[in-house]
Amino acid sequence: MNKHFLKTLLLTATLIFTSLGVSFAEPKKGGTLIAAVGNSPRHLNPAVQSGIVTGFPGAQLFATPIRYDNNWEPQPYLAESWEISDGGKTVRLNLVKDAVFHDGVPIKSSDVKFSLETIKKNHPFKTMFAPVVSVETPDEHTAILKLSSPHPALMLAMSSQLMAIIPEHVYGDGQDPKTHPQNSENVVGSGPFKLVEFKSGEHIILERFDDFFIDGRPYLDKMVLKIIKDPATRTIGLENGEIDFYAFENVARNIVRLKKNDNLTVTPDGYAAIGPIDWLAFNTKTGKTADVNVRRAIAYAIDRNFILKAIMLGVADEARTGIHPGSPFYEPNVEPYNLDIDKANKILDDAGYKKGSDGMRFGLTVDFGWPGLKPNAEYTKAALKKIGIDVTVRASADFPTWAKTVSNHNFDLTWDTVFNWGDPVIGVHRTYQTSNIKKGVIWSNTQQYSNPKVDAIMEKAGVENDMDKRKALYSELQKMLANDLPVYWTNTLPYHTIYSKKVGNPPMGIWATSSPMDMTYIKD
Amino acid sequence: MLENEEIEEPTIKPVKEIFQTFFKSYSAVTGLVILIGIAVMGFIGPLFYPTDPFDMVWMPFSPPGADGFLLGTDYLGRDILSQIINGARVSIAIGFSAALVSCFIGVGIGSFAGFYGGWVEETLMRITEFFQVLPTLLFAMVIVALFGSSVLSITLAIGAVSWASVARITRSEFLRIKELDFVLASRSSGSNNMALIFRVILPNAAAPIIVQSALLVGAAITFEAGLAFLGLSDPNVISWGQVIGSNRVYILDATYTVTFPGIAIFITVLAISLVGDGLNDALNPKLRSR
Amino acid sequence: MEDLVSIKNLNIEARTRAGTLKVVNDLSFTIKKSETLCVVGESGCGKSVTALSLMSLLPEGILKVSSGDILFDNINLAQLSETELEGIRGNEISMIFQEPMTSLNPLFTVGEQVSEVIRRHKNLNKAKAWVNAVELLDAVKIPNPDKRAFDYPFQLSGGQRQRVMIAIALACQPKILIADEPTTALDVTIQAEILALINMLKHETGTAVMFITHDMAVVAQMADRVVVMHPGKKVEEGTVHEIFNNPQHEYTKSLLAAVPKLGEMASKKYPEPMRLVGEKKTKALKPIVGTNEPLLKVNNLVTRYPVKGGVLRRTVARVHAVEDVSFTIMKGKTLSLVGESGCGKSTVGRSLIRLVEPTSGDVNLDGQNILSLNQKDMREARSNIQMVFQDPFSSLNPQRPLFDQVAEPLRNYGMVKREVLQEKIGDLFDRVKLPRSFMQRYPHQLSGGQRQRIAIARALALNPKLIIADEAVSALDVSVQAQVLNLMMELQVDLGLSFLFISHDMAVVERVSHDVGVMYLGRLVEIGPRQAIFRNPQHPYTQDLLKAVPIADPDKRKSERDLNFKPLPSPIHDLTHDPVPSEYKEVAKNHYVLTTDCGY
Amino acid sequence: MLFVLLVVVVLNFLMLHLAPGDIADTIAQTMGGADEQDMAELRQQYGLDQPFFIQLFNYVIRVALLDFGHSHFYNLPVFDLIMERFPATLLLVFSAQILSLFVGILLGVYAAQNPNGLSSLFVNMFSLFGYAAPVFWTGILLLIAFSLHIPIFPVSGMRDITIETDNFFVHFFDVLRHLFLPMITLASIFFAYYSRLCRASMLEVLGADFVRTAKAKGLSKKDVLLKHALKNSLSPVITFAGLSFSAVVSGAILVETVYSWPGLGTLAFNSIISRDTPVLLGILIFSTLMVTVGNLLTDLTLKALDPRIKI
Repeated sequence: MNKHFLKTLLLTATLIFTSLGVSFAEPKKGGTLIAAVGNSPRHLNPAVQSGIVTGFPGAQLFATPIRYDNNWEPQPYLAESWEISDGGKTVRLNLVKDAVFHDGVPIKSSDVKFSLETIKKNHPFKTMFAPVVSVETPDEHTAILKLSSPHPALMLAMSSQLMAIIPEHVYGDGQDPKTHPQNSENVVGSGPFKLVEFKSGEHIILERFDDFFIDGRPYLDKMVLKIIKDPATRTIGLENGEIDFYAFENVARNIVRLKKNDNLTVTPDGYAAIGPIDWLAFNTKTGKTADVNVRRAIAYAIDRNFILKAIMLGVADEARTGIHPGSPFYEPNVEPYNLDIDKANKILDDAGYKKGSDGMRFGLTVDFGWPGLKPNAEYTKAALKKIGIDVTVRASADFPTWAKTVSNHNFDLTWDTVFNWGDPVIGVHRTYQTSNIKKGVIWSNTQQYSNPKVDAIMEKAGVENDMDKRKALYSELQKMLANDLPVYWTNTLPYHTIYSKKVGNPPMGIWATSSPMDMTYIKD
Repeated sequence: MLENEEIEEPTIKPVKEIFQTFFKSYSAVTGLVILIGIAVMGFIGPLFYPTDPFDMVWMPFSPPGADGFLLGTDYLGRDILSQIINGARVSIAIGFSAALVSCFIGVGIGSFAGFYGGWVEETLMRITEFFQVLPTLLFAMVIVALFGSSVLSITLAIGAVSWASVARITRSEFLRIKELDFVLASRSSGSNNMALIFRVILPNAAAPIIVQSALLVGAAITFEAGLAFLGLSDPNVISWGQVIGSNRVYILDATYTVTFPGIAIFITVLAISLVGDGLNDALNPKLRSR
Repeated sequence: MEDLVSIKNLNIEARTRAGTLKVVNDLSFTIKKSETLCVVGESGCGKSVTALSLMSLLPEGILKVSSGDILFDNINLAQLSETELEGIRGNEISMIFQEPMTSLNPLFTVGEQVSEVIRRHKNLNKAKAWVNAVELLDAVKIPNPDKRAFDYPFQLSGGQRQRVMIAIALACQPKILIADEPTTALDVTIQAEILALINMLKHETGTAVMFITHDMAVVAQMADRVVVMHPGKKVEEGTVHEIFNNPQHEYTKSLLAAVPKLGEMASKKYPEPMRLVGEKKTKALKPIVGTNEPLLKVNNLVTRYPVKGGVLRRTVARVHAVEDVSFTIMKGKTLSLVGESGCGKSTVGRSLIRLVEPTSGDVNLDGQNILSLNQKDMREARSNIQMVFQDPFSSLNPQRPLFDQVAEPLRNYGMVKREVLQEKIGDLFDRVKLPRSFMQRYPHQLSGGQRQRIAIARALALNPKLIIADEAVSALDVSVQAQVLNLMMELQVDLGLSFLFISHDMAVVERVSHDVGVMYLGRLVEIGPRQAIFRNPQHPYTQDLLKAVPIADPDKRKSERDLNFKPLPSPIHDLTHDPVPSEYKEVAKNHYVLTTDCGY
Repeated sequence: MLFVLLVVVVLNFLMLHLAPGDIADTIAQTMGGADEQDMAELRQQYGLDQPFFIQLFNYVIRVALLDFGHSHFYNLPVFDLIMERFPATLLLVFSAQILSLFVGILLGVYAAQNPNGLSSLFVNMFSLFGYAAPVFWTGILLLIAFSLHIPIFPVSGMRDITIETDNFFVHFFDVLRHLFLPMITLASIFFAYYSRLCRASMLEVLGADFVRTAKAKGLSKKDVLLKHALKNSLSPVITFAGLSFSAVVSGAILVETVYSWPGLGTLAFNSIISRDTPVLLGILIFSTLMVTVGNLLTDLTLKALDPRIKI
């Protein structure tokens, strides 16, 4: 028997012993987390790229001024404290003193100013920092944001993923930050992990940044993000232990299946700020759907319950309005448009849309924004047949084609999933404001819905700092929208996080994996 | 003294004998029966099994056999049996028309290249060569992705990328046959080029072209399924590939939703290739003794 | 002498779709040590099958010895195991085949293929076997054998390949060599060499030879004894002189009557049909006189093919297929072009009706210059010249009934109204002596001779003035060949036709021609009246060619020392090659001999 | 070869031009939209305001300089992106091709020995299965069988990136383990073609004169079959293998998608979803190049096999 074999034997024994033992309650340093990602990110710089795919690695690579806990409470992160004054028009951030970028250069307030300006200029969410007029940097560790008006969404906008602090000495070199080479390689970040390797479509490897500004963190030595597009492959991987962690699972069937697995935890927690809602949007300007009666009839003909129970298998929540049910502003007491075929038929008859000899009244098209909504589109075809509307499903092979069609208003109906992004100002207003009817821009008010009263309420709610008053305004907004029905909201997208029992402290804030995983650890 | 030579094996046999040879082969007849069965199922089946493949008729994911649904239901509670019955029509129609398109292009290009030779052949065969090295699925993907996924565009895309083999075979047959004496005889007895191409040479080159085209039908069906699997299918018609493609995410629990249409494709392509083999044996006298 | 091989009551059956068929029926004969036995018969008579059965190499599942014994050296071959048979094959019994082009494995060097059999049976190591192989190649007179041993078969000529086959066959000093039509696919000069080689090696080694052939002339050259077969049966057996001088069986007699013998026309000025056994003696065999009025004048005909090469597919060289050829064909007469394969004789025929486009020259048919015609006029002119091709199996369209095929030219030229078409075709069938009931048949229902008759009928349909017969009888068995030749001559008299008769067979040419032109490497080396050419050949090539032709008479055997042929040079030349014009000397009236260089 | 590439490049450009919507549209939509002025700027930036032939000329020149454009989705030069994925596809395609050739020839020779027997029937049925089953379906079934129910093979990818060793063999066997299922799946389509072709070709060669010569020499059955017959019957099989390279690449796209094999196939699939046309067209050019090289290799193999062939 040689030495090597003995060593291996010993090691194995230790492993078995420890794995049988009680897991430590205290987070433990070391270990590698194997996570799956459903799609390949375009690049890793969340300052100029929205979306959860960039968000996951982005939040590990880049720190943000603040972070949120799971009770919607802002917590210090890169800013150890902050003060809001001047009726919400001045926000002062006090930065952590010894923070450094991954290349060792200290993080200064000028980097915060640079980051905010870059985001304001390049990030697609224009409303996030729209009221920020200027950033003052009285010293290296203080940044003062000056606003033109109070902006209740600002705190959220400064948290995970939305306001990555990027180094001015790297991205300020004059190149377009959207196509900067260091968005994908040699990323110089400010977060708990640094980039080892990014192979698009294959994997992202991150490792602990030893000089991270929070002592003792992160716990993990390494994170491996495997890019696996096929849901079935991902599921098999989770089941046979090849993958420890996967977030943003939205295939209901997989969620139900994985819930039965004793080695895995499946939870819908942690997505409060993402706020994804599935809806059927109408073209309110042209075609038959310009008539509110048609929209209402369609809403009555579509069975939200069927979508929840049959398509979503009970893992999604009902969403009656454009504000996510997990949001404090959600107003459930609106007309729900529960299934009522007779009523739908009557509305159409009354509105003068007579059935033809073949039992059909007229034809409409339905698009869908991403493949996961194909069942909804197919369901719409079947459901609307019952009230005499002949629906053609239009399949766009790709997102840009769909986006082009919808953003140029060349559609009747379209299924889509739209995110609230925490505060209604960021994610909700944009789809109903008259001022945001922007041809060519997706997730603007592509319904071309225009109601001056609605515009007025939103304007007020956007600057209202009193929580109760704000809630009342949003309640009224939701009722008015339900009446005009530019969109028929059906359900939340059932984002779930699935992780192995050996993962401790998975990210359970409001941003899911778009938040730093410096506290996550691997149990023995 | 009368001539007493033995009559040798015919090189091309008349129709009657072709049928005889074909129907003597069990596998070919089995293939043909299956194929006719599938076609009948696709075109007449809906009369006897009128469930609309797009209608949600029951609980989603009812397993096969449960609640009277022989093959179960899919993710929207649509009847998979009905989808397979109706999908047969589309799959077979796409298969046949795509094969027809490739046959048309292939025979046209191959016969002119083989007959005229010289720069005509040079040019046409370069084009053929090009389509031979072009990864067909990728090219069809690009066409469908850029121009949209309708039945027409899919059929044309498949047809447009798979004709190279027909062209090659047609050309080589033409090259072989045009050297035969009866072609020279026909030419010296005054036949013009078009008559030579279409009335003299083409009928004699038909056998391998027919066999190849038959196989193309099977290839086109799998091709369509492959495109549908990648999400490039027309959602307003039901084809087998589309059923597989849209149920793909559910394979772990509802494997049957993918298994059944897969089996349908498998059986059809198998039947076509059996028929193709039978045709090959019947039409090609060289292989007969084997 | 002792019997080496003894075949007793051999029956061989073939399994076909129609059932079992007797291919060889109760056959018995013996082969003695060191003798040459020729087995002669027409295609399908079972002679090759018998040879294969002697090797125990009948194709499995298709042919089977159903009864009878084959004794070799007093061993019954049927009782040996496959391994024992493998020890005999190539060692004690060896065989050479008809097609030297395909009988060698194209992917191994000839040295490997020769040394393989030595190693197999003689247990020599690789190097020794190779040395032995090179010696064998030398013995079969392959030049530079040590170098050629590294060549692949495709780098050798047909004759050389057959020599390699002989080297393989004789490598282990077999007791018997079976030669199955070993020279049928070869040119006559090469045939002469191979026959001489087999004879020489036979005398040196004392091996017995079983020689299978359809060619009575070759039999006369080779055989000690002869077995004549006719569908599956032996009809006659005897020494070579018995068979030729005193045939007993009707079939043997008819076969000998049908074979044109070189020299038998020497005394006749005009060609005349053959007298065939079974035909009425009363039938007059009139000589065919013809006229002296020119029908076709060909002057300085040149045909070259481009050879393309390189990346851009440019013409890099030319095949000089026909080089400065001139001749005249008289009305009602036959001009024959003879020469070996690749000499350009077929290209001349095809150039005349522009199936291949000549490079330059004049072709004048009855006052009309054919080469200057446009496509439409050419189509009209073609109706005056028709062709009959060599291969009866490919000269008819397999997919159309015979009626349509004969009617095709008439329809193409719209010459005959539909109502009378039926009658006209019927007449043509009568002319070529085929029953009218054949009109709706397909080609595969016909024998080779019948097909050639159809091809002739089709050629006649347009009432042409000239028929180009391109090896029109070469693929036919002798008895059928004789009938078709007679038919052609009959038609010539009846219709006043002229023929351009293209053939490699000197004996046939002697029988049918008024005039003869000899071609070599694209040039006409000698042309003149038939009698002059055969009796008094002037050009060295014509002389050598005539020497090589075997004569179907065992008393006129050729001796080996007469033979000295040069290999045929390549007709491919680069673009700058400018051949000298052909110049001729008139040695006698209308008898011209090439004086300039032709490469021979 | 140059000609083929030039044609594919021009064809690419034509398709780009004929298709509804241009790159500027796509970029704008991917980034979340742009107004008229931004669009004009984008078009100018990408040279889309130039006349047709100048655009074509520029495109050809750029491709010739190995500049396939920029992926707006991955934000990387297309060339880099493709080079990153290329080896994986190359590995899959060539290993599957070699495997299917090997197995196909083996089966074909086996079947040819007894063309009407049971073994021949078995080979025929076995290969027909591979031919008739859609490759992605086979893939899914194998995946379910051997990664889920009997988990002996990994689910996805090409490497286990958690292996921390520099030992070459560990990595080699790791890749081999990942490669196994995709390779088998892809090769399964071609078992059919190759074995049938090899069987037919063997039967034809076994009837050839030179095989009769070999038998007449007294060679053993084995020598006749494996030395004389096999070598001659390989040509049509290898020729066909060359012709089917493009089909192998097509199959690889599907197989890669099923097994998340990090090659050009998954990249192509993703590019379709994100309408990353430059990448898609780049892949088209590259895979055409790969097939062309495959054909060239086939020609060289044929030449090595057969002294009569000249290139």
